[in-house]
Amino acid sequence: MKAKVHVTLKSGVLDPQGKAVSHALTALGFDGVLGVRQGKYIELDIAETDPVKAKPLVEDMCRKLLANTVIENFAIDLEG
Amino acid sequence: MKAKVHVTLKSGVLDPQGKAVSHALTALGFDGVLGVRQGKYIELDIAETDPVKAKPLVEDMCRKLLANTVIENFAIDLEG
Amino acid sequence: MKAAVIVFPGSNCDRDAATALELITGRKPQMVWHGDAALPDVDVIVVPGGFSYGDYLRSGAMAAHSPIMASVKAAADKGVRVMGICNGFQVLTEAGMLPGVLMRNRDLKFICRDVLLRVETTASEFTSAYTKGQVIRIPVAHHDGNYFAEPAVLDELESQDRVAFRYCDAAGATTEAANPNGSQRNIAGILNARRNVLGMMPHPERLADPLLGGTDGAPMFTALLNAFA
Amino acid sequence: MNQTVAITPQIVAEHGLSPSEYDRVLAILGRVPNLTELGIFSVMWSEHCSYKSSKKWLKTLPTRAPWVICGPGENAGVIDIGDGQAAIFKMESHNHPSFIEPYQGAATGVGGILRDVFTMGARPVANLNALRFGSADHPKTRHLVAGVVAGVGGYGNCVGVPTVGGEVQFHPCYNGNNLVNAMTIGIADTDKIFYSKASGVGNQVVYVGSKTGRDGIHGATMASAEFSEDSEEKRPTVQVGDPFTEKLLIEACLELMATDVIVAIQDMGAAGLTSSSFEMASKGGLGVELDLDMVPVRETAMTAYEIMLSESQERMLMVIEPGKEDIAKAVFDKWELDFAVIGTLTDTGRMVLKKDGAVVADLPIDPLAEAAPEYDRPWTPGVKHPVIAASDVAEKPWAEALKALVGGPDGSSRRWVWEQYDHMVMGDTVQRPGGDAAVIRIHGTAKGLAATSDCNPRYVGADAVEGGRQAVAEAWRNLTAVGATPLAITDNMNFGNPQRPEIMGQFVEACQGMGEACIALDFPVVSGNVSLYNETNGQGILPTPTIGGVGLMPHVEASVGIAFTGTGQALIAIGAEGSWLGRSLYLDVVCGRDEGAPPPVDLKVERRNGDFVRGLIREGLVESCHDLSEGGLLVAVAEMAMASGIGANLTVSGPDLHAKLFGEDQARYVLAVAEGKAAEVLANAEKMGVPARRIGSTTGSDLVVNGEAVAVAELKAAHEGWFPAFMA
Ligand SMILES: Nc1ncnc2c1ncn2[C@@H]1O[C@H](COP(=O)(O)OP(=O)(O)O)[C@@H](O)[C@H]1O
Ligand SMILES: [Mg+2]
Repeated sequence: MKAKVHVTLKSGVLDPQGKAVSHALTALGFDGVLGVRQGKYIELDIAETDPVKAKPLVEDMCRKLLANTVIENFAIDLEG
Repeated sequence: MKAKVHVTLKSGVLDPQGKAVSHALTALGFDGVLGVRQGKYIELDIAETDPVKAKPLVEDMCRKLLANTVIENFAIDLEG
Repeated sequence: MKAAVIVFPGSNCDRDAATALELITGRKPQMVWHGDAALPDVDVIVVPGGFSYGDYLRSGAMAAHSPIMASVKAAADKGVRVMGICNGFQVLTEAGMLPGVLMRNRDLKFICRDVLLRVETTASEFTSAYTKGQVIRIPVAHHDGNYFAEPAVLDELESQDRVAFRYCDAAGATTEAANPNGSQRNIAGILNARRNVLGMMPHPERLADPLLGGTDGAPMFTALLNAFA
Repeated sequence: MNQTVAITPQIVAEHGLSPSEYDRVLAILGRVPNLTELGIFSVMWSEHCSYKSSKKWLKTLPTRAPWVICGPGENAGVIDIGDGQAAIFKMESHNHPSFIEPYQGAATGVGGILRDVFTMGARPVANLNALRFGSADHPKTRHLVAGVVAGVGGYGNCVGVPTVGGEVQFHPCYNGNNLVNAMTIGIADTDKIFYSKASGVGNQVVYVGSKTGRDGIHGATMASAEFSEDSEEKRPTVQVGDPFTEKLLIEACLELMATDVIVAIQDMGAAGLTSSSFEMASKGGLGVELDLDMVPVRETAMTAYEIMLSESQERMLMVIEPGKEDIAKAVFDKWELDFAVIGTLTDTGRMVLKKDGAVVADLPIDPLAEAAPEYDRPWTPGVKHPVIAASDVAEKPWAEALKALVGGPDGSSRRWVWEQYDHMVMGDTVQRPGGDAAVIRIHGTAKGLAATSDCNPRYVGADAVEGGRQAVAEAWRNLTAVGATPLAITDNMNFGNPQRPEIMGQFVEACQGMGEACIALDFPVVSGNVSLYNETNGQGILPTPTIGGVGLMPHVEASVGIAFTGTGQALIAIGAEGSWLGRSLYLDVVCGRDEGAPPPVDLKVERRNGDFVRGLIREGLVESCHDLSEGGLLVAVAEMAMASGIGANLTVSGPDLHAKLFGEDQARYVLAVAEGKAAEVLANAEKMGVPARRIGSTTGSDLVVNGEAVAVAELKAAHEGWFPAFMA
């Protein structure tokens, strides 16, 4: 099945990439950009087909590797 | 309003990051990782409140800055 | 002094570290491939700079979870000195051996240039050959050197005298302009609580040979050597 | 199945083959090709792979010297640097891909040139990059600069090869066609150099590296086709680089090369598996049979056509003896890279490709290579421009002019660029970027290599013969200025559409000028690359033959930089007094006139003056040295001052002070020497018949000319400020 993982910076952690994007958008003439946060989007294809088992498995992947929980949160969506 | 943008590599385009993550997960003992693709997730806070106007605006941002449409696709979700 | 340099796939300052170690200590370090099961019995372990696993996902993240790092951690717990330079610092934070993380540089660009550092503490076997407050010139070469930790962690580092180096100007002032990457409180290098693990973004091994334009990095290795004299 | 696709004239045209070329295909095969075969012809006969427009003229370039081990024709050139070691180097363009996708285009350009060098057994030790962008005020330029520089750095930094030098220029002629020329230098033992010539019928053909995907299919033909407005819209596939895999590939190849397993090896560059297998077999006079089902692929249902034309990066093809696969495989397993035996060498002289048990292509190798088109395209000589007398050029106050020159797009510091490149990794960088040539220590020895890249396209555009001479001479001079003995060059010929006689004329004349300079300076061409059709909507670029020069230092610690090393030193100018303002930066930037004939290059004088300067440096008589190029004497002195923060006091007497200060006459240098040595240096010069004169001293923190002062700090602010402000 597919697992879609969003890794985002915790609020309060400065996001230089988001800031730069916001800056660049304004420089390009896009007014009204109030804020930008940039994160990662990871799509996993896993052999596990049971969502009940897949959830903790992917959580474990996130904690061990995909996210650095000092600064990042993660969210998982499972699909078919 | 909020715009959530997913920028992903077009299918067929090499994804070195995804490849390496997949490798690393397997090395960590996670069996059954069949594939990994890594993309970007960007949250924009924009002043525009009308979704009908916001959509083309964010599309324009994607084309001009957030994605390189030679190798990347983008998808936009608007919220509240 | 017996030293080892860990080599991950994608490490690329491993040879530089070995060259500097040999130049100053007179002894070739052992190069340890990440896949090797056992760590040799050494006094100092260097986790070198470079792009382990391409720095994909997050710098140092994948290397931090490689089996050899468990041995490095165990060795550090027994008191072996561990020095993480640049990517090595990133690996040590990702492995939880040092607090905080190294985020993308403030200006988002890779930076390679000499910077000035103020030696914040000489109470470690890495920094004892400098004087406190001394301003030294060492190169940085990184994309992700922006040190971040929660304020409480930073306060603790400071109260325990665990900040090893800060970015500063020629007068030793830790100004914003002297901070190349946006690091919190201008931090360039830190120690663990036991003071036997050091992580730093600048590359002391790159200025240890006068031919390369300076020797301000050499005292780091001399200090280690002296610790085992 | 593609075997059944009908080959229509339209399909032939889409493959970039002219009707007469297609007739040749039919004659060779005696039948209609299938799609896979047509694709193979198309890439093998593309400009990029066959050099069909340029070959005739490239052959005229001098390629020999006693120290040349291998000249053009292999993956890279090889020169002897003594003590059983060789320097292996080449420059290559990635212009079109970098315009479409600046980051990945530039990154894969670096990856490709690295492979050309390590495929020959060399450890890459230095990268250079010559970049040319449209005018600074063109709306696309900043975006291209940002992406290209990040891409060059992203790849080189990750593989851990220092990027030590290069050039950056801006000119409106590159608005629609930027140039990205990447150069790599490697070092190998002379008895461990690997070539691409296959040998040994029955030997195994082995594929290593990354898997094959559908990327960059038709990349080679794209690189040879003129751009039109809508190619930006069409956005053809470009490849994505994986520098991490490249780093593993370098280590794995070098590890295997230390054994005796490899018979021949060739990287898969443009036209991927097709050109690599074809060239290896063709050089060895053999045939090759490949089983495409064995090729590691990363996508499903790839056709033979796609597998053969894919330009996926980080792949190599090797020939090894049967029975030695296990040794090779163990190395690639350790580095976690793909490894597959995909075929064998045969004595049939044919390339036979099989897929799903059936033959999907069967082509004769020699006829295809020999019948490759070679054109003697019509050309017209360039129009000569009048010589502009100094007295016809407005004289502006020198300080104002100097600030405009060192603080503008052309003359400003490139620090913003090279600080994004790791120029110190490998721990051997002795002269960092910012000087005339980079110098790296040859690891573990006292010797050094110097490297530079140079071309002044405005000179070449005005007079391609003179400009070709000048580009080679300037590279030679930059190597000399650090104290190195120039040994050989690689060239990257970037031109417009060769089917236009005036463009072809530029090519022919540039080759002539370059060749003359190579001979006079003992500075042969050992490798190179041609990039044609750099045109958009009929607007061609200025002719740009980028020269990458390599030199040797017996004692690397004797090298000198441009920065003043102290006050109270004598400043000595070597060479004629400045007089030539035609095509100078002064005329262009200060007077707004890009006009006239460029400065002539007297190659005898060039050599005499350079040999003299090098001798002084080697004797330890020189504290710092800078050659004079764009901006002439005063810009050179200002650069020496800005690099150090130390000022200088100069006395230069008029008339035509502007020509004396800013003239771009060739074969000139400025030296800073200890006061006590000045007399000796001047006496030596007189003995050797080299014009030399004392022009002043290093002193204080101002640049003073005939009593009028400008603070070096003020110049430096302008010089260092332009690029960051432009990119902010
Ligand atoms: N793209 C680049 N990458 C690395 N170094 C560069 C680049 N562009 C310029 N430089 C460096 O900046 C210095 C000045 O370049 P340039 O003005 O072209 O030198 P010169 O006039 O002596 O040929 C040189 O040391 C050169 O190597
Ligand atoms: Mg020069």
